Amino acid sequence: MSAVAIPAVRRESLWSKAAWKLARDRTGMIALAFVLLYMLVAVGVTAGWWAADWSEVRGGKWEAMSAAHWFGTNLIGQDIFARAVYSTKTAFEVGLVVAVLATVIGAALGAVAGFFNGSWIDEVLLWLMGVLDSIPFYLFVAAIVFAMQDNPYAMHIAMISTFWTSVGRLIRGEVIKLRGLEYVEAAHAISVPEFVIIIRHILPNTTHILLVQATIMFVSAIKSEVILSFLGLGVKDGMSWGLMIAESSQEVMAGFFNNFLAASVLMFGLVMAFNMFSDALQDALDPRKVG
Amino acid sequence: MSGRDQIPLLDVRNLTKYFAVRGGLLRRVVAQVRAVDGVSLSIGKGRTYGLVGESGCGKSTLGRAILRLHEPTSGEVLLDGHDILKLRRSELIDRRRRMQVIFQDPFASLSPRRTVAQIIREPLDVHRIGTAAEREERVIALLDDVGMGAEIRDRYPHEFSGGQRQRIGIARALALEPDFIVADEPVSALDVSVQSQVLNLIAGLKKTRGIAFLFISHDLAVIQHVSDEIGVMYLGRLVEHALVDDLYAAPKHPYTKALMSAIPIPDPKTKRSRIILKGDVPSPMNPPSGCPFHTRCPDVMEICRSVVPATINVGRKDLPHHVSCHLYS
Amino acid sequence: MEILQYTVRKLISGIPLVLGVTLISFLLMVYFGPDKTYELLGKNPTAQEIAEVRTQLGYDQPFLVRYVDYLRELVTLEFGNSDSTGEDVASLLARTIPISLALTGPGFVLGNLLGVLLALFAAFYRSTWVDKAIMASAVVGMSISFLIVIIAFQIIFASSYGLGWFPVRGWSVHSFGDYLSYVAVPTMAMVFVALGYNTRFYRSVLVEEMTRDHVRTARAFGVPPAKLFYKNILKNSMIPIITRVVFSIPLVIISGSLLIESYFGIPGVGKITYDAIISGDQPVLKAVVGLTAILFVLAQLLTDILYRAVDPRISLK
Amino acid sequence: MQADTQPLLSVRDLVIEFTTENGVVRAADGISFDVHENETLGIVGESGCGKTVTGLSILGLIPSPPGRVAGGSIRFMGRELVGLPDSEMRNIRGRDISMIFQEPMTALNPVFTVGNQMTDVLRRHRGLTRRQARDAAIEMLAKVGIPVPAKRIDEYPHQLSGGMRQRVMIAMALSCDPKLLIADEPTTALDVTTQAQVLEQIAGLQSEFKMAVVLITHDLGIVAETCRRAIVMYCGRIVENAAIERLFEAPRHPYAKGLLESIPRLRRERLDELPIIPGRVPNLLHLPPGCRFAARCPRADALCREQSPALVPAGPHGDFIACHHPHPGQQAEPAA
Repeated sequence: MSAVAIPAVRRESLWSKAAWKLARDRTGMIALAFVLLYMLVAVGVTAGWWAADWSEVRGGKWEAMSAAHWFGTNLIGQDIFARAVYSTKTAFEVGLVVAVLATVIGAALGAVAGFFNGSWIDEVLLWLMGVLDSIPFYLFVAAIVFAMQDNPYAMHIAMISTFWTSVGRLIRGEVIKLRGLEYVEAAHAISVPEFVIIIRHILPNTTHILLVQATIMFVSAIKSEVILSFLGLGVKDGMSWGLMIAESSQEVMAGFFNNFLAASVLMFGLVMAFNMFSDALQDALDPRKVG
Repeated sequence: MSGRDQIPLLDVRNLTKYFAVRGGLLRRVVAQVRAVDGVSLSIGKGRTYGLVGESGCGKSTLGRAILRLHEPTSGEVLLDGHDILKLRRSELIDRRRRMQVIFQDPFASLSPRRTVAQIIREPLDVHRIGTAAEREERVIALLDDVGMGAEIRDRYPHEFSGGQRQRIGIARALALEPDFIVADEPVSALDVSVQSQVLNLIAGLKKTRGIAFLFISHDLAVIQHVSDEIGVMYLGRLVEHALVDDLYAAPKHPYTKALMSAIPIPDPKTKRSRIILKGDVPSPMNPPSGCPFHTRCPDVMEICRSVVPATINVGRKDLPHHVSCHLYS
Repeated sequence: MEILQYTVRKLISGIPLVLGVTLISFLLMVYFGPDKTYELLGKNPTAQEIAEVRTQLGYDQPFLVRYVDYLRELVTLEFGNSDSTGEDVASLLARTIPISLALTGPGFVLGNLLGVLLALFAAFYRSTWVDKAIMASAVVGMSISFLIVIIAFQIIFASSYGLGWFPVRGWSVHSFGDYLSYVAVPTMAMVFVALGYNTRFYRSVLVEEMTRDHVRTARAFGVPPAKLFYKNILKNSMIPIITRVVFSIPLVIISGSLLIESYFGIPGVGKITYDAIISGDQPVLKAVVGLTAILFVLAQLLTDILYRAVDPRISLK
Repeated sequence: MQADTQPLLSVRDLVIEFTTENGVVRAADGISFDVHENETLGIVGESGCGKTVTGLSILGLIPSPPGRVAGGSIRFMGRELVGLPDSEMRNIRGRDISMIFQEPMTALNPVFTVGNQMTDVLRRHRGLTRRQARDAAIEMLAKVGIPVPAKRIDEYPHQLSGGMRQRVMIAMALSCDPKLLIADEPTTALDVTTQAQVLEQIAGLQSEFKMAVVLITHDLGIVAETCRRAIVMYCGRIVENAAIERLFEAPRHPYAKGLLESIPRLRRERLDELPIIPGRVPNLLHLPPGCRFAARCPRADALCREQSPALVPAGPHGDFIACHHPHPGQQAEPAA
């Protein structure tokens, strides 16, 4: 009897609704296009299509921009453009590894803490998050670098170990909130096993938080990498925007800005695009967003 | 009153549920909230027990404690004579098939990222009832039972109005063919014109399927329509219980009288004297001594302040009318 | 009396945090950290010499003893002498902390004040072009790395290629005028970097408060906008604001100043921490880590007391 | 007869629009009604019918963005309120027209005491000193039945119960002796026994303060007991405007009739099946071209589905109705 006047769109899940909203967000889509462009550059570097010669000396000291060297050359005559392009791959690698792993760890531990809210497990996890948040970041990275004897992934591990806590706290809070909702009680009433309740009814409803957090951590990871590499605590083998800026910090005093500008502008573009995409994603996924 | 001398379907004896309030550095229990304080009631097969009371009186907690969604502090809940509070978790799973629940908030009671079919099928999946094809058929039949068409099976909850969601929630509760359903304020979040639709649906289910209900509501008008008998709760205790017509014709407890007289009547010609209670409901963390209602009772006597009134039957033996009030002892 | 009791209780409950922080850092930096034995020895040391140095460094002690020693150092504030300069660590910190505070203080305060101010503008003109312009600038600001800002500002304001108004690097402060000239570029950089984040955060807090029911009630009683902002919005937003401000203090003192101080060559805590990281100067690092943990516990205590002051619903229990 | 005197409040063709992601929604569409001095007017309807935004628009409190008054006029004591600058509107709010809201738990500022919030209003609108304002506030609190007002005035809202907070709201609303009180679901969040207390309070104060009241509610029982006249709204439109006796005795609009019949109420005889209005309220984004109630209406025909009925006078007593095929209404008019 109530099968009257059901609105037009059929089978509209919350996901398709969010995707539709995102697709209509023009700034968000432009930002996404930029991100994808950078990603293509990074993929190309990995596949060896371009910038494979970033470490070769191909010119003189501090050459100006030219057709051969689009952004000129550095102190020892390496092509700045190739180095900047190659660094895109480094940035993506750091960003992806850190964002994905920190999100996964944060989601898992946050969900556990939230589900065992009030028990000792929750207390221990909360304590761990508090501890990790209270260690100065650079010191923590340095400590891990020391402890891991110059392992190339020391920086990644340090970032993951500190970044997951923010995800963990958010997910913990959300799980506690969702556990009190009536549909979880309804699942209990039909004897759905606890772990199925977590997997089927609770975690899927935290994915919007995870997606947004992952984009935010991607950006943080790229920005941290640059500073850590500059300080000599980050990327050891290879090239990154941070190392380029470290190189350039001597050059700028001598009036040569190409290295600095190339790294800065490329990095700014990626971070800006990602920030804007992250905002659009958040708008599209936010269930209570009005106006 | 058939079945009066047989074992009732559900017999709740002296059920209590206290919530501990913790405080201090060592998180010691500093106080107890007596949400449900020694409630006894029984519900026969296919009958509807209406439980009425104002917010914070413990009626929802009682419903959840009976289902063991909140673990009761003490007491017994006998289903066909077997105490379900003594069951281990694994044994409880099987017993849960017979007891289901319908919730108040239609927007929070359905999992938002699952389709209607998935939601209604879940109990069948969990209890491994029938083959996949049979389950699909069941879902369609259940949707039909609650007045919804099969074409909505692949839609998501957010596409429906409150009344439609409530129907889906009812279909889920019916999936396991329970004998007993706790309906916790199932219409109070709905608009008035939709309330009646859902009430009719529930009344129909009771009639056609012989399901017993514990129907919890704050609204005496709503509860009158669906109930056979009614219990009135105040501060965690049952203060009056009678068959529905008895209670409406001759309420005994001063609180019941005040509650009934407070309902606005949609008829401008009816003018009546209204009992206006003084003050507010006391905190269940710190309930008054003696009769819990004595702080607001218009007929309060000296004895009410110190002695908890016993529950006595002021009706006939075959037509009991229980009341806990010193006025009648 | 209530406050005192509460303070004691809160400090006691902060002990696990300090233990956790120190334990993890100790494990990483000292136990798994580099072995300094050979740095202190000449060429071709004898086994006896090695053993002597190891005893001197405490390497022959069991883990627990060494960790408890560290805790004792923390409680007594006697961290020994720096490995690289030989200076007493406590006096090293006493010398450098004031410099860091003087360096980061103005930027921190300005960054938050301007953030609140811009956020107020954006929130007040919500959904208009003013709001959109402020928020778009905030995203741009958030997208520029701190490092790039520091270098760029140094070029623009301090170097001979730019305006050349301020000293390029260093910290030779003898007068208030000196102080201003040395602190100017770092402060601008800090404000620039923090502003985007702060504005966004404060705007979301303010907008949340602006849409509350009691704000509508106040409007319905004719309360004018200025008073509305003070009484119904600002005071009610104090809890998230306090949380953010107080908890960033420990990080600003250590992490925030590390990059600035090492880049500008300013002898603050950040600089000595950086030098200690590079040279593996464990006494200094242990002291910095331990003190940061204690700062966090104090920050927590401070926020709780401030919460109580701004929100009557919160009691100290 | 009311029609002879100048109405206190006169709303004409009011249109309120909200911008949503899926398009512009008209939350109120062509609302017209009058409120006379000392009169209690009820506005009833189900959620989303536009009754609350209509109340808010009188005080210029439509949340903007996303909402706005898109047309029509609101005249209060002969003065146009639509388009009035905020600075002038502020002198009316809380002094000439007051409003109380549904949620007593959140409607007061949690970080200031009750007294602080009340004296603010008194000092602003009545120019009292701090001392005088405090005394006046205590007096008002006593009037709304708050025990020990001199102590309660220094408490914070969270220390009071829901019923108590709603009384504080009422005390605040009446403290400047307004000519019009808009009460938006003032008792919906309260328990029945508390609701009875608060309604009694409002009724008593109305005769003492000689003000008009616009009572917005979904509860027809409350309307029947407190109002002289009521407006029934459906889907952003007024469908019927009638004196209480006529509305409850013989509703003309099929929706009003259906609503009256379908509400669960205490009955002497229990019915097997409650009367219902079939179907559900249409989405404001996808409104039918004709009468908005047509799809659920037992009397609807082709005309109803094509053409929207206008709100026209019905009968000699100032009633209005928007229906192509109304019920006849009361046959024998009672002697006025």
